[in-house]
Amino acid sequence: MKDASTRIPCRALAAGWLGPLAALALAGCSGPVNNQQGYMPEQPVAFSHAVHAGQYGLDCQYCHVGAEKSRHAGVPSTSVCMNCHTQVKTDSPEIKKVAAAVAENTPLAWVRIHRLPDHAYFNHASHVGAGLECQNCHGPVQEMVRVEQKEPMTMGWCLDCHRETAAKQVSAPPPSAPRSGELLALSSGVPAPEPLKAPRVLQPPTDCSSCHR
Amino acid sequence: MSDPLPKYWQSLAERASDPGFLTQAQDEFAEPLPVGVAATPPDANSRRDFFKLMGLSAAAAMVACQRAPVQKIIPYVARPDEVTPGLALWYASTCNGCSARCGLLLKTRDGRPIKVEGNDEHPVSRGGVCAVGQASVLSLYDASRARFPTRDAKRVAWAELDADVTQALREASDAGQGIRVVLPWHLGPTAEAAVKRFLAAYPTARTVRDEPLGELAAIAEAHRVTHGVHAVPDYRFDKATVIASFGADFLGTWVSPVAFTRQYTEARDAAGQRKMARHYQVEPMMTLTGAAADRRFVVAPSELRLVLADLVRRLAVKAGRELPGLPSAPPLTLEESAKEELAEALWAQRQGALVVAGGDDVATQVLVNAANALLGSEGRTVSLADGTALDADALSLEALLTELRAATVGAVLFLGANPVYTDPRGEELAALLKQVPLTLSTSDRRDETVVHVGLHAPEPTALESWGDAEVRRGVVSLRQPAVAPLHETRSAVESLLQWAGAPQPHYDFLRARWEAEVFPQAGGVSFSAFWDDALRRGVVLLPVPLAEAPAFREEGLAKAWKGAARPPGEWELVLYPTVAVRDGAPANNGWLQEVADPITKATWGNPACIAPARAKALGLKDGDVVKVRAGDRTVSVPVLVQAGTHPAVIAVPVGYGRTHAGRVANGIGVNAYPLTAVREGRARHAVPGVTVEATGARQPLALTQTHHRLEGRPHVREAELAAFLANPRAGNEVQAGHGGGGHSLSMWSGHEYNGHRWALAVDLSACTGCSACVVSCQAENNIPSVGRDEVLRRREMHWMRIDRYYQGDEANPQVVHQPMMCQHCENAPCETVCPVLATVHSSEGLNQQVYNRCVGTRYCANNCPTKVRRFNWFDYPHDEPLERMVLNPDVVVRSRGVMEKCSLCVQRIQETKAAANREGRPLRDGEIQTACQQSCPAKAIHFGDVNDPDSQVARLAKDGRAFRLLEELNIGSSITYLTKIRNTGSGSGA
Amino acid sequence: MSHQHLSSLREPLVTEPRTLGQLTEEICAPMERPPTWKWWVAFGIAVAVLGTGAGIVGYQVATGIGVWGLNKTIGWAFDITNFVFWVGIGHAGTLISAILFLFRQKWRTSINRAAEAMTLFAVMCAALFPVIHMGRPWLAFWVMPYPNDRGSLWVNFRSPLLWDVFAISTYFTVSAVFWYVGLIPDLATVRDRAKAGLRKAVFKVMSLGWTGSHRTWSRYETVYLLLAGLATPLVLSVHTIVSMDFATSVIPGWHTTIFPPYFVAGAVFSGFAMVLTLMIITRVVLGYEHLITLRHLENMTKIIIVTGGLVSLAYATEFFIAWYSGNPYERFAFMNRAFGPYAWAYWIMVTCNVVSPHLFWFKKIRTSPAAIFALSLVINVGMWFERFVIIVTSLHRDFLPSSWAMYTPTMVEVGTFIGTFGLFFTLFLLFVRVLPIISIGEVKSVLGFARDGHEAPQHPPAKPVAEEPHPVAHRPVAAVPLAIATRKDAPV
Amino acid sequence: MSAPVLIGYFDSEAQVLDATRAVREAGFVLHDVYTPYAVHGLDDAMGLKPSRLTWVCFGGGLLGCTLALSLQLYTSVVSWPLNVGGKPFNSFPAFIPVSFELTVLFAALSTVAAFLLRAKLFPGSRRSVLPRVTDDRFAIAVAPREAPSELDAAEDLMRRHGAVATDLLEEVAS
Repeated sequence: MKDASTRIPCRALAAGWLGPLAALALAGCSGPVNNQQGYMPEQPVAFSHAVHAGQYGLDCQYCHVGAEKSRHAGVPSTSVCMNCHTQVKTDSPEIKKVAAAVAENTPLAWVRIHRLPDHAYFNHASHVGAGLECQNCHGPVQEMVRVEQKEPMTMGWCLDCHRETAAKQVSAPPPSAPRSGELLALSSGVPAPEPLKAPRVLQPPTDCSSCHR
Repeated sequence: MSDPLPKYWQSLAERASDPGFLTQAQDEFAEPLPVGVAATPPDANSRRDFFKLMGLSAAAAMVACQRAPVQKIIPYVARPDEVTPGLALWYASTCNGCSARCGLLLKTRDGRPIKVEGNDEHPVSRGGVCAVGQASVLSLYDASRARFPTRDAKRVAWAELDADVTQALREASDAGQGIRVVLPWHLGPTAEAAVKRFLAAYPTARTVRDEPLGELAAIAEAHRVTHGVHAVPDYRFDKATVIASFGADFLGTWVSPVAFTRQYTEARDAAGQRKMARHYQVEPMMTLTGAAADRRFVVAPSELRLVLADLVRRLAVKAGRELPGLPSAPPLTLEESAKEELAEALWAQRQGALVVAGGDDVATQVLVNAANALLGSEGRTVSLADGTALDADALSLEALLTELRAATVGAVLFLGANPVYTDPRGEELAALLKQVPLTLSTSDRRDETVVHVGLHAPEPTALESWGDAEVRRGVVSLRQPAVAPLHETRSAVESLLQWAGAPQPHYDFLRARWEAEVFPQAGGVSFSAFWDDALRRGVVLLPVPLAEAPAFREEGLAKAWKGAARPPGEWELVLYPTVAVRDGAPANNGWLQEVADPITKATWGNPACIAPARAKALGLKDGDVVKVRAGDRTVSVPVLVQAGTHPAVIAVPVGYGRTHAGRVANGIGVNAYPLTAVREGRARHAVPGVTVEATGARQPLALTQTHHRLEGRPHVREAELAAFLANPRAGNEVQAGHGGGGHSLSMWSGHEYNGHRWALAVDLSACTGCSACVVSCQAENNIPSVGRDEVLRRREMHWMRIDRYYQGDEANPQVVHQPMMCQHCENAPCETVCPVLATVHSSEGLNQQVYNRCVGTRYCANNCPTKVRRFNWFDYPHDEPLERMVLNPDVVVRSRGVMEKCSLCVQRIQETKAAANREGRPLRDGEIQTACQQSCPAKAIHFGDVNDPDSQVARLAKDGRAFRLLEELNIGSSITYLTKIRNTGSGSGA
Repeated sequence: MSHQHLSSLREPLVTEPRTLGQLTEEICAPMERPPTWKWWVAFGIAVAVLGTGAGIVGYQVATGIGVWGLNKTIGWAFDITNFVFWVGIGHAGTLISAILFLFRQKWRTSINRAAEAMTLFAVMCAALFPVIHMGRPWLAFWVMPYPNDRGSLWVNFRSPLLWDVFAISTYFTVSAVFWYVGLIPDLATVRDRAKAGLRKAVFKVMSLGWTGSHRTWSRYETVYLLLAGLATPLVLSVHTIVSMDFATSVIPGWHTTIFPPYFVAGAVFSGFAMVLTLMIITRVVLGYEHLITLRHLENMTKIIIVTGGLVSLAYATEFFIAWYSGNPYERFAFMNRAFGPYAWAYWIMVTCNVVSPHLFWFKKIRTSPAAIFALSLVINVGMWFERFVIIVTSLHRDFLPSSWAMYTPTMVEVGTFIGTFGLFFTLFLLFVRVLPIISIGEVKSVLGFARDGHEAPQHPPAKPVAEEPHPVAHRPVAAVPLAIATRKDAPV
Repeated sequence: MSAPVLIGYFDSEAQVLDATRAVREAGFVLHDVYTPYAVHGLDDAMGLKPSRLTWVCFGGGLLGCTLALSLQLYTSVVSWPLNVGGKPFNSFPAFIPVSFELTVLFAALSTVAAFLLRAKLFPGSRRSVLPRVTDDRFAIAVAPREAPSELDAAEDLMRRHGAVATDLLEEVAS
């Protein structure tokens, strides 16, 4: 006959030793706190990027004017919408919301989707200047009726791209900003600054202080 | 005005009693979002609290996947064209902090001014800004400022106030009663024009000029006596080859310290010019200027004039001139050899010599003029022609009081003056004001004078208003606002014009005057192009026609001899302005209260300096409270034993003990102004015959440095000029290793820095210790002011400090200042010990501190050999919404429990690098400027890339004067110090 | 087969030898009785102190490290002093257990269990400080290397603090395992004495089904020996690593190569002092005078003389090297220790650690429990001050005189330190109540030696044993009445 | 399998040693001996071989050391090399303390784990225990080879060597 001790050693052993280990493992496994991947909140105005950027092919920077020169791409001021919508689809209830906002001089409060923690510095201009497409980080916005966060936007995700880009020795596109002297040369005939010899090889930093400062 | 939370809590108990502490909404490393992309205010469930709870909660794993709260983006409805969220706009302007009127650049981000920098194009201040100028941006957001006009402390509309004022002025004028406008000396040409227009509108109106410390008044008055001109001359320390200063703190507070510091540095550039002006300082107490002097003589305040008279006599003898009524010198404590050395040194240089004196004594200034005239330096190192004339028709405060006593005044308007606080007759003035029908002040806050006047018509600060200045003949600068007035305020110029019956916006008035008066002098085709250019540059240089200054006249000299006897009495009181708080006007400013006095290293208070020998004799220690009695006034003040003070002197800073400055300054220190003597109708800040008695009470002093000697350690190296000229390594022979012989032995081969490698070089010879850099750093890097209690606990947060050491005799020591910031060691001891990699080295040689990774073990700070790391002991307050506006959005605000330190302004490095990248060009040397470097009036700090062999930093790093701290530890400091050169030897360098 | 040879001159390790059964009874009885009022009073005080300490720590964590007296110059003071102090206390336990076991010092058997428990509790007290001294203790888990979404940002294996994390956690784990393995047979004894009920159920689980099988005993002996062999270098390594927190730094007064042996000697010194303190209380309170004999105490005082001498030598060497190195910072640091503003702390340390152990040269003092008790407290005080002196006097005046500062503790720091004594004594008092504080199995084997060499004197059993059948597993056994009948038989 | 087991109870260490040796010499299959403490010499008497746990210990230590070094090298050199205080990515001397600690930890834990597994000790074990063997009694369990007569012989042998009682159990766990 079988003694209790010989009947269930495996289960008892598991209960005895693996239980606490499993509990520890559970406690230790916490997901990335800032990862809002998939976040797709409702916005005050049902603005469709699919229509504007996709169907009509508007350039991203038509509205997000800061992306090329500032750390913030910027959400367009409400008046930008009215550049077209004083003429186009003025009777749409969504457009009426926008028109009302302009009329009352009260800004629309959009729900922020892509956000990094306050302790992470991010500069749109550097990334646009390095030739990145907006979609690299924001996903296919031109297909989104309602915008959602496609990428995890964690530190590791940023670093992966920085490391890969550094390893691949990618070249930067020609500089977007006029160089000192270029404008002067255009207007006054002063000799222009020397043309760039070779495109700059991107050196995306992985130093901590690049983003945390 | 209600203060929801005290900015500087006075005790932990007070802080602990804050019921909302744990639930208080504050983002970790909160960065206020720019207006264009504003976020909703963080709610009660902010992420930091979330973490706090998470860390403390057993259910950590279960809640870890919660989403952060919803944030909103509030865009502009219509974006102003020039504003791109995230990009800084710079406006050229002019400082209004003191009479010096330095050129400024104001940095604004998303509409908010966040930083004051010097305007390199300004030919007088040349890119420097002092601590007060730097801090003016914080004063802009001062929550204690007045927010609207008031009548009898109740809010009124401007129109209502104007009606009141106009009617009262009319009545006074009609009744033949005096209308008195109390003003400081320097307002700027346009404001003076507005005053003139006002005076023209009311025939009984006259100006009363009030300057708390009376220095400019004394200089101008002396020139009226000796030259017939009521003006302050233009001093040119850069042209001097020998400088003698009698108590003038011209590097700290006297006339135009920023400009003088730069000039002084140039005159003493031993390395560049192979010569160096010798600087003699004769003074009763240690000043910033005395600390820089080559030869310093300590005399009692009452002896200053005698020593100067003796000097004039000796110079006259050397010049072979007879000066009328020259008495023989009375016996002085100063040795004969010293007196002769001084005269000899000045005479040897004659026209290259410059004699200046501080203080409010006209006779002393007359003697200074005599000395400069005898030396022939007039027109060279001191130019009356290029100076600024002061209002010659102004009444004195004494005259105003006389009128008030006689009740012949119908209206008193205070424009930027606060005499109830700054004058010893303030109490009487306040009482007399009650009977005047119209009393008004334009102060920016409800100060000590405002509480005694009927109407308050508050002015905006200099950052919100227009103005101009002419600090040297032909140098005209504009002040333009960087932001619309935050509150319902109106500039005094606009108010005067309104009350004069010629209402006009300040801008229109200014522009019209420039079109009419400045533009014709400048010449040119289009005024609007000239105007735009002037605004862009901030300063206009007008062609200066040759002007003949009036000659020195001897008439007044004899009068200056009078009263030469040393007054009896054991103690002489000296009331002096500090480098930070000056006359007390900018006192309600946490940055200025917390920056340590360059000499005493005291913060948050005004201890009285006494000589070490005297302290020993009386058994007094730092912090012992004494009662100082001058006449019938007494003030109780803690003493500070200060090396280099004359034994008879007790020196008390003014500007403290404010009662109505605001929540920062009120009750900090004691008000020493009441001790001021009044002689011949003038307030006199050197008061003989005071008594000092110990009270037995103690009041600890909030000092940032308590040990003042180097203990023979080679952290600071110096050389005598002659030795340096013979051997560029002079004084720097001490090399690494405890016994000499630098070693580079290491277990490791180190890392290569292939790109940039950032470094600083600090010239100890140039640094005067003025502490402008400290405040600049604080402004740039969102460094909190922690308050008196925390400084008492030795927890000030400054990333950069200035170490001050004494050498030699404590009765008159040699002083050296050493700016100290993170040394960005190549082999950083702090990095090795951090368990979580929160501090590591960047590929460009920076020692990085990652606040959001830091868990706060403080091991790095312990292991830092220079103790430059600063720990956030608490959440330091950034909770006043208005004051949060000053935060730099490119630098995170650190939460409690993390370490922070100098980053070499990494945000500036990156910004400039990114700009160069966008333009596709390499960085230029000098293009990146750290905040400390930018503001330094002496240009003692240099930043750059040592991997670029042509950079200035790389050159300085290889200089014979270069040394690095603690080389024997093999830490590989990135900061190069350059030896301090002194010129004390006789005759070799001058 | 024969036992190893024992000199007949050798004194018995356990006086008043008795039967195995009596021994079991005697050791187990206190924990089977309801606690006395004295215990309740002591426990009440300890819990109150612990609660106060917990409240103070809570206040500190909620408010910030600023509630301590630290400043920009002195970043560690009470916190790390207490940490090193408690780690030091924690040293004697495993040392007595492991090293003395390896050296076959049989006298350890009466004290090793309690000493090991003391180690565990002291290490718990010690481990508290590295956590709460952090500015953000809720992020303390960041010191563990685990894969993460920060690009996998790991930890700095070059930092002595990280070594500490591994050293302290390993030390705690291994000590706990060592202690628990040692407890298993005794837990089985208690289990088999217990009536059915909660106590029985708990001890049944805890004793893991121990049957006293000699096949298991044989392996057990091997494991125990291995653990002892592992614990011995571990003990030495832990304080070595703790000393490296200081020794690997650049601060004069910290940066010395003598620290590892110096700290180990100091730890043993203070650990033995603490063991003495506790044992003297325990033997009086629980009436264990014949189990924890004067000879035990005397042996420990001799170790204290030796380690005290080592510590004194270390102090002297430090001064000599500071002078001999010619390094002005080192010289200054040591002059400052002895004659600077914290000289009072230094001379307290010297008096307690260098002078006081020499009183143990006197037999009278060595054999007077009261005197030993007093001196053990003095040494504990001295060793606390040693750490305080090392940490604070080195930090407060280092390289740049501009940053020199003074440190004064706040009530919060003092309260936290006292609170850890609350934690320590709460745990120790609970231990005394719920577990056999003397290793029954080991003392029994020692009893055997004693009995072999000496004719056992007859004496009545300590106490009549209840006439109830001994619990016999769960399976009723037919023919065991004999077992009970022979219960009170005279020793064979 | 349900073969009965003969238990002999003894009062002293010496007797049980004698009896064990005698039982084994008589050719009986010694199931086990139960003692309240580790009786020295019983290994010999029972003819037990030295434990192989020392090898487990060595292996555990080796594993710990390897894991520690690999972890440190991977994190510091491969995964994300960072310049810490100018030290090389592979700062080997600095990796020694953690390697040592993990060596000890793994050695200790694996030894104890192996011991518990081998001895089938675990929480919740419901193994039966002979009376008083954890207190003051020693017991020898003999597993009979064949007939009940053998049992009698064994019982007799044990009684002769001082057994104070004997018992027959259907089975006991070892």
